[in-house]
Amino acid sequence: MTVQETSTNSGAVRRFERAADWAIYALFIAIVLGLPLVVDDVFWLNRIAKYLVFGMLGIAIALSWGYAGILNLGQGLFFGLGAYMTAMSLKLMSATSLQQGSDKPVPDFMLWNAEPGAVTDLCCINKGSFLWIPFQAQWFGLAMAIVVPLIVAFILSSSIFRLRVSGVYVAIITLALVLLVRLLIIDAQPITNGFNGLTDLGWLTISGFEFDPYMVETYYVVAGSLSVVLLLGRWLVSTRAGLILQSTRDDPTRARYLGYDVAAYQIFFFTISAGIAGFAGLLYVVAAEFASPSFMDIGFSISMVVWAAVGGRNSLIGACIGAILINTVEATASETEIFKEAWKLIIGGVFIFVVLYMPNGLAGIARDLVARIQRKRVDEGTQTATAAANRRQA
Amino acid sequence: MKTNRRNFLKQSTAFGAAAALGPSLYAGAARASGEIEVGILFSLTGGLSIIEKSLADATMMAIDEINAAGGVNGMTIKPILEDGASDPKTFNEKASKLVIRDRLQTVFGSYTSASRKAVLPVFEKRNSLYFYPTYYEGFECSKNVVYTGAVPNQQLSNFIPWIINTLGKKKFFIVGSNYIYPREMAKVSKILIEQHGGEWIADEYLELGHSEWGAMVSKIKESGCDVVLSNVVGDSVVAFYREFKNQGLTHDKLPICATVTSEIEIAAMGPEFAVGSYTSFPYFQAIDTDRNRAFIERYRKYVNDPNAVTHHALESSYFQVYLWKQAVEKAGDISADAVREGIKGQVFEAPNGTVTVDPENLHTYLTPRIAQWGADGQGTIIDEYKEPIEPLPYVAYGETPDNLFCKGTGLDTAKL
Amino acid sequence: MSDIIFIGLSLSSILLLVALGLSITYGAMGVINMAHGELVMIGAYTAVLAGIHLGLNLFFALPLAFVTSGLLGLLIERVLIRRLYGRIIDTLLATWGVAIVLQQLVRLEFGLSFFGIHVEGLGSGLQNMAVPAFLTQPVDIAGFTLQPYRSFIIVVTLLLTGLTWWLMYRTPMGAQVRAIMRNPQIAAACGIDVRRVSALTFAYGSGLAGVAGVLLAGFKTVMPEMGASVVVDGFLVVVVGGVGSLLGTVLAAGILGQINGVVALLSNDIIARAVVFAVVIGLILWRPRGLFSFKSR
Amino acid sequence: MTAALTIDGLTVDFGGFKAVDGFTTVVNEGELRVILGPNGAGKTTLMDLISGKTASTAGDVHLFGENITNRPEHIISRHGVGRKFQIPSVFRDLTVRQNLEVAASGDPGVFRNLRLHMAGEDRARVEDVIELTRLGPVLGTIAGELSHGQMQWLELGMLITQQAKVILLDEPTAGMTGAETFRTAEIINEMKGSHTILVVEHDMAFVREIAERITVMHMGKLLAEGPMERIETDPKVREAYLGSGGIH
Repeated sequence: MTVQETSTNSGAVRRFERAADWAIYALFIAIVLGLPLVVDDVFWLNRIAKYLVFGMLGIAIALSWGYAGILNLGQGLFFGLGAYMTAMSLKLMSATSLQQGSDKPVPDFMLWNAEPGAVTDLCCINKGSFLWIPFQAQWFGLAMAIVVPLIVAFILSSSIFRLRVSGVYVAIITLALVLLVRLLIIDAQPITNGFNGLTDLGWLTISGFEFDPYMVETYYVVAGSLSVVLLLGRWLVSTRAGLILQSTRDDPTRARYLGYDVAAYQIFFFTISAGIAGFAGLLYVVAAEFASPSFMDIGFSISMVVWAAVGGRNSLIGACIGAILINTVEATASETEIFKEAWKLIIGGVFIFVVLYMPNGLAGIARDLVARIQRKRVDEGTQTATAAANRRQA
Repeated sequence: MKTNRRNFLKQSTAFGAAAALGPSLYAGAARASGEIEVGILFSLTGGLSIIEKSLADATMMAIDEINAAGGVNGMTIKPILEDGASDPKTFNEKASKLVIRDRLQTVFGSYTSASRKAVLPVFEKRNSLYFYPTYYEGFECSKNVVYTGAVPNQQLSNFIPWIINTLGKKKFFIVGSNYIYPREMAKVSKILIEQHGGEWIADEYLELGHSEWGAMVSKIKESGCDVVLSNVVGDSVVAFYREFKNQGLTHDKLPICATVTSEIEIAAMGPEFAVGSYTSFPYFQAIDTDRNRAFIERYRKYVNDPNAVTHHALESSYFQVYLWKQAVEKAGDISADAVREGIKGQVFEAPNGTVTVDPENLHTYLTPRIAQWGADGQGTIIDEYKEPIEPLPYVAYGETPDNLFCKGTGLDTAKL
Repeated sequence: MSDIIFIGLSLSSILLLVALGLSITYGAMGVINMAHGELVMIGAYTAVLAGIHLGLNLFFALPLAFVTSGLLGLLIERVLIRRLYGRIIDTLLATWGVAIVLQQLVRLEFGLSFFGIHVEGLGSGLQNMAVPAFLTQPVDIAGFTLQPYRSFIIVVTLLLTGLTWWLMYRTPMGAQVRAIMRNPQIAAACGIDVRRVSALTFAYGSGLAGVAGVLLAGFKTVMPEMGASVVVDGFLVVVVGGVGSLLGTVLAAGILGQINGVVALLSNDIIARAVVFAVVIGLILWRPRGLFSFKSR
Repeated sequence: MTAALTIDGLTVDFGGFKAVDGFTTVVNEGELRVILGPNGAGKTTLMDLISGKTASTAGDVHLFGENITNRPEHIISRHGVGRKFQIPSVFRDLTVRQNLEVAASGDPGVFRNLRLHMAGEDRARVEDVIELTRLGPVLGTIAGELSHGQMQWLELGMLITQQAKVILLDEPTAGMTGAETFRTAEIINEMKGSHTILVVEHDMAFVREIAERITVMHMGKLLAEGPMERIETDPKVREAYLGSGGIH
């Protein structure tokens, strides 16, 4: 085979892979958006909406872990921040907060924690309550759900990556940080309602339309958001910046010697990933109607990583599907009578199996499959081409 | 027919196969005639399953007993058990499954306030009833929850005066886990302590689930207090009592008076660490009545463990099913609205004595008791109210029997 | 003053107790064993079961738990870890799965509960281990109250640290382990049976977890989840100390324990925990390779 | 002739041990300079100092008159210094083409790179480099799967794509077969003139193939400098090399 032929073949392989890739994305988005046409059970729509949110977390993990090589064991921090920011706004819209009149909302737990005789107004019912004042505007809470994770992630990642901390050390720092913030949120009970979290929330309201979580419209909000995030993430990793990011993952020193400020790329993508997690937190609160410090449990953050590993850490859509799949399996197993007490064994077993036998997760299997089909096609194609060339020569 | 729970699991394998086929199929199949479906929602896995599993067992036992005795209005109760997995997220999801998909009107469940708060929106916005069996901090007035555990005034209103007057202890060191229940208990305690001429010299908290008590016990030792009021929850309790003894403190000089330490924690720490300390609860395993002894025996047989202990939340999990049954029978309907109306003022002879559901706030009249722990891991009841007392979920804010904040019509916020 | 130091010291010793095993499996072998806490838990249950069914006290439970957790560690290494050397994050994920499975197995009494068999001491309830009475009676020495159980933990921890140091730095086996730490390929080329040595090292680290479990059982509840909370603290200690440095681990445990103790006494336990986390983050940012480290690979 | 690289009194002190000690030299634009020296003479350290991997304790490095002493690596690189390591350093999980695309780093900022395609001139340059390095047949291959020689050529190709003005090559033929070495010399000779090149090398056959001027380092200091024939006869050089077996 001559040089020219191999070169065309590799081009063909890439073209085919790209086509297969886009086909999978299109199919996934079509299924997600089309689901309400098939499923008319509002409970299942709501449940799947929650899992789609977890799918978004999978995307965030794949972006930082798969593409940037940064394992963030504290992704729950950004999810939690997003959730709390959203919940603060929605809390101020709930009936119990508005009982003193619509211009003077105060969360019920603040009344409850208040010192006797305190002014029952957000400004000064307790020391930190003024922080809630801007959250009376719903758009503010929604914006902060993304902005605050972005800012926190930017500050955090700037210090980590400028100091060239890498690998497991990043994982440990993020882990310690999520523990720290969780502790502080539980302790700051007068303004966060502590361990119980923020519950009894109003519904997301956009131009007068209230998004009841058990409504197909709410499902569409989540599914649409996921589709947008997925495509945005796909675009990001396809850009030159995405390619350069992957190069910094492989060999940061080489990337530096090519003139790239490696830390800047790491900070950028780490921050984006945190923003996505924050957005996921926002949507989760819309679908589940509460925010809780348990969002910042270590177990939850590690679970996210496992979802991404099951789906394929190097693939945004793989990690996304992995998250949705694992949660569906968990729910189904735990609701099946014979597995009622044994479902955790199954989940644990799946994790072990995936790490041992599917190091690239579902996406890896899909890729192998596509490659195999492709090789067959190319082989056939080459044969015809060679045959044609032979004929011409003859 | 009397089935124990293990058998129940085996029998339901057949249902399990059907359930695996598809969710909707299962719901349809189970909704056969002559059955009432109710939900049970406790953690069967995760950290809280230690206690919540026993609550699920007690609920199941009551259901089995009722079914064996002919059911409710001739219909069999069919429980649908879900696992909250010790995680508020899962509780929320399972609650919406039970209420929205299975369309259940009644669910028995939750141990922690955090899990109750996470499921509450589902019950309130879909108008179903949640039966909550655990002592809790109060400050809740939901028409969708029936509360059968104690609220602060039912644990403290006899306890604090008794400590000050009978024990003669006046300087309180208040210690608790860092969340709402202990903080609220502390708030009510402080009011009562001051009313009765005592003083509190510290109010300290430790992370929930934390088990390192060295520094705290050392502080207690240095503080000059003469009694410790403990609102510590869960497995931290064990570490606390052990450290207390290891640092040379004894309950005869400096007693721990607890609001949460139950038979479970005592058994877990080893009774020698708690000998001489006190707890206030409406129910103790040691309650010396035939009804309670029979209850304990049935429970032990049911869970196939001759040493199983019973405790307050467990007993409430048990009797609240009966309260529900009576309410259904009275209302003649299983809808949440009918049961809510039916359960108001409902009376039942529970293992701890007579319990009555308050018609206004849907909390339960209970009899406060104080027990001193002995070397056998059982309490000796040394003080008890003559009659059940009225539940006042807003007692910390000045609620009195004559001036209720939470009424059938809802919460009167002007009074807060 | 001596009280404060003693509290710090006992906090440090407990941190070190858990971290010691990790400094072997993580520090020396590059395995993030999330199931380390569950090996601690298994050690604690060994003590509980030995007490109930064999009538053995704490002192006999220590070696028994070492063997039990060690054997379990050996099994985990043979079946799982062996295939994952060099894939550090994968070890974290796979052992996370192991942790979930072990917790649930204990809760389900290793499946026996499905057959209606109840083993006393297992199951989802809270368990406890009896501590011999003379270890719970404090002794007054010149105005200072000595707590025998805490002191006992400190002494055992020191002995185990000493033993580990001796094994690692004074025996041929230890030299082989250190050779593998630095370069497994060259170690293999030098005729070291890398597989065997790795398996034994992992088993030893796991055995230490078992011993830690017995000692922890003396003052906290024994339950299926008890390990989950200790393992994170253990990792923080090992990382702050410097991966692969026994001295660093000891020092980090000492520093973090004392900080925790002092802050807890001066303000409260919650602030103390927060400060410890903040210090950990600061230390890693300041010295990303840990307080003590050598360059490897 | 303009001076491309001016090194003036460059020193690094590792806690008392001076790996490079007052080293001074000037490399002109378009020159190919070979640095020789026995093991431990400080050659690789010198490259680390120039490229910013190690911070110097005294002295200056100027690149086309601009002071680049102790700047961060990526800044020095943006000024036009390219470096090839002894152990080939390419992005092992990316394909050969992707490696070259990443190397086209004229516009290194994050936000400027949030686009799907490279600039046309960059694309043209990548094609030129593919031609030069003869990597065409393996463009779609993952770099980690290349042969040792191909990997070295890819790294060289990346330096050309990068448009480095001054290229530091650390033993470019280490571990290569004879044929591969020959091909490498060809590539380097083609780069000559358009690039300023600094080579550390042991293989004397290879040095003869490419060298114009030679600088000899010994114990961190400059020992001798000049064309090949003069260096080979320099008594100081012979003496320094006696300890390590002479030039071979």
